[in-house]
Amino acid sequence: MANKFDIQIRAEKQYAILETAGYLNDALGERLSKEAQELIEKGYTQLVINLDKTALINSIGISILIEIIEALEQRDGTLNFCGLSATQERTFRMMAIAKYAGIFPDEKSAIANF
Amino acid sequence: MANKFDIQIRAEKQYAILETAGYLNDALGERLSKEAQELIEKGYTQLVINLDKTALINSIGISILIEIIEALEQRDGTLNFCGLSATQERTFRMMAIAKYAGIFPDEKSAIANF
Amino acid sequence: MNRKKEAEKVSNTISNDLVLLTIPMRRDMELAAAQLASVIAESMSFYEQQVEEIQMATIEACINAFEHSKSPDQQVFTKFIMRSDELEIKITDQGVGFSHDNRAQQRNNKPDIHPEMRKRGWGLEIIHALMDSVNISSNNNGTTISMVKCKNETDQEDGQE
Amino acid sequence: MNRKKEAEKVSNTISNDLVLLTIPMRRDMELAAAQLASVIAESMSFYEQQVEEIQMATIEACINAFEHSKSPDQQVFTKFIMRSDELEIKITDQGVGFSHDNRAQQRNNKPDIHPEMRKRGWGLEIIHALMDSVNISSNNNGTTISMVKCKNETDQEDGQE
Ligand SMILES: Nc1ncnc2c1ncn2[C@@H]1O[C@H](COP(=O)(O)OP(=O)(O)O)[C@@H](O)[C@H]1O
Ligand SMILES: Nc1ncnc2c1ncn2[C@@H]1O[C@H](COP(=O)(O)OP(=O)(O)O)[C@@H](O)[C@H]1O
Repeated sequence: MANKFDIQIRAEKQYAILETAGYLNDALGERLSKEAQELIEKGYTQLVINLDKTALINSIGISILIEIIEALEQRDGTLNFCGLSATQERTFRMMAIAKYAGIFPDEKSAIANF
Repeated sequence: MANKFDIQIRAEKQYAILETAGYLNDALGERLSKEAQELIEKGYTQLVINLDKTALINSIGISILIEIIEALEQRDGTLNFCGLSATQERTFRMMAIAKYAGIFPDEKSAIANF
Repeated sequence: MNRKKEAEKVSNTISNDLVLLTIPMRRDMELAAAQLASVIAESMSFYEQQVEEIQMATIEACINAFEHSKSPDQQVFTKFIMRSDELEIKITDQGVGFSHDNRAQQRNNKPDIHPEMRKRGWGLEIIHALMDSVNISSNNNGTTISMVKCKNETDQEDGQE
Repeated sequence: MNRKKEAEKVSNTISNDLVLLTIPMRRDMELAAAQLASVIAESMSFYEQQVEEIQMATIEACINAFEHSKSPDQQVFTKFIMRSDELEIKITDQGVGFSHDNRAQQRNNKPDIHPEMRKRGWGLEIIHALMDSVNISSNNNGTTISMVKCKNETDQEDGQE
């Protein structure tokens, strides 16, 4: 359902995966940002955001993703996205996000390419 | 997506499974009925209709399911449903469909209970 | 401040709690109403099963208008009224209307083998079963079915997932 | 035949090709417009990717109205016009309007580290990128953004799945 949302976190030794579900708007974006910030403070510098279960996203949600990219950059970290729909990927490329973050088809390739 | 629809058929030796996807209205109902009729003419008397990928259904679609139940009865056959949502099951029970057809949680139990 | 524009649109007595939808009587348009109902019900935090019940009732009310109303303008007007504890959905057509007595006979359907498992004539019963309160007002200017779903309907609680 | 009722509702000049939606400027209501757009586009047999593009453009147009219009009635009016080869979506608010010159400055966002990856000010660009033609008419009575998606847009064909 489009407006039920959720975040799953899987923290491994070297990296952590944040998997969203539902509409990525300001509310889900802020929650995601808080989780990412906590992981960064714990020392994680390699994060994956998996948007596979997020069918819809708005530009306010994306602006918060950019904040996460910027926060990681300050620690010389990297953010890799995976599970984007064709339209999401197109939008991310238009917004130059593809220059400062990785875009991969699935978690496996996102993890392999830090 | 709610109004993309489809029917998958898996015919085994003793029984056949018809799996719908999408909104079960008159149009998908008629297609399903035609497929069921062809299987019955080939001699199948044990059919499973799996509605797992059908989130929405209307009463005209259900009326066509009843026609399939009646057609099978004339050959001493049986129709078992599976993959119903709670609301679909409640509606089927209200309409006395549960008296003349089986209702099971999944394909495995639907097949085991002919 | 902008009277001309307002006249072209819906009057501005509409509140923060109201969603209005007008659909043509056209294939699949009942899904438009049902999906809209679903988003609204989810935004009100109804349970998943309640959302499905609301969707199914909405579909039945719309296809009744499509099938039976003979409305000259071929449109269905839906009003969603969001209250703190309930959602009211009013579905209106400007068709011929009906009363308990002049309901249509079964049309040319195949005869029912088991009378208790009749094929048609379930729509209104389904709506009554799935919604908490249902009110139909119908005359020869058309039909409005008003259906209310409560958030804390007690006999539903054990059925939730 | 039933003038009083008609006056209360939308005028009956509406055709078989039109869906009208009125939503309040309230959390998640842009999803109502987007999901409705999705059902309509699917019923017109748009490709899955086109449906997603239409949904995203609809969301951006709605949240612009929510965020920027300062509309006193706090409502967004959407008209979906179904044509054989295209879908037009007109999204209207009765707010303050804007022109290229008086667009709002970035609000109190964190500063952009990479100017090309700015955080805000993308909504209209996204809409232009995802739809085939976009027309904005805005004055101090409000804003209407009209967006058209064609079914056979040629530069899309290789992108289809
Ligand atoms: N909107 C409507 N306009 C006119 N008649 C209606 C309307 N809704 C229901 N009816 C009448 O009530 C009858 C019962 O409707 P329903 O219970 O939904 O079953 P069905 O649609 O299968 O006949 C219809 O056959 C019709 O005569
Ligand atoms: N419906 C509207 N009413 C008033 N102003 C608008 C409207 N839509 C857009 N604008 C103006 O255009 C600007 C650019 O919008 P947009 O490209 O969507 O980016 P953003 O919403 O991030 O600012 C807004 O900041 C606002 O000043």
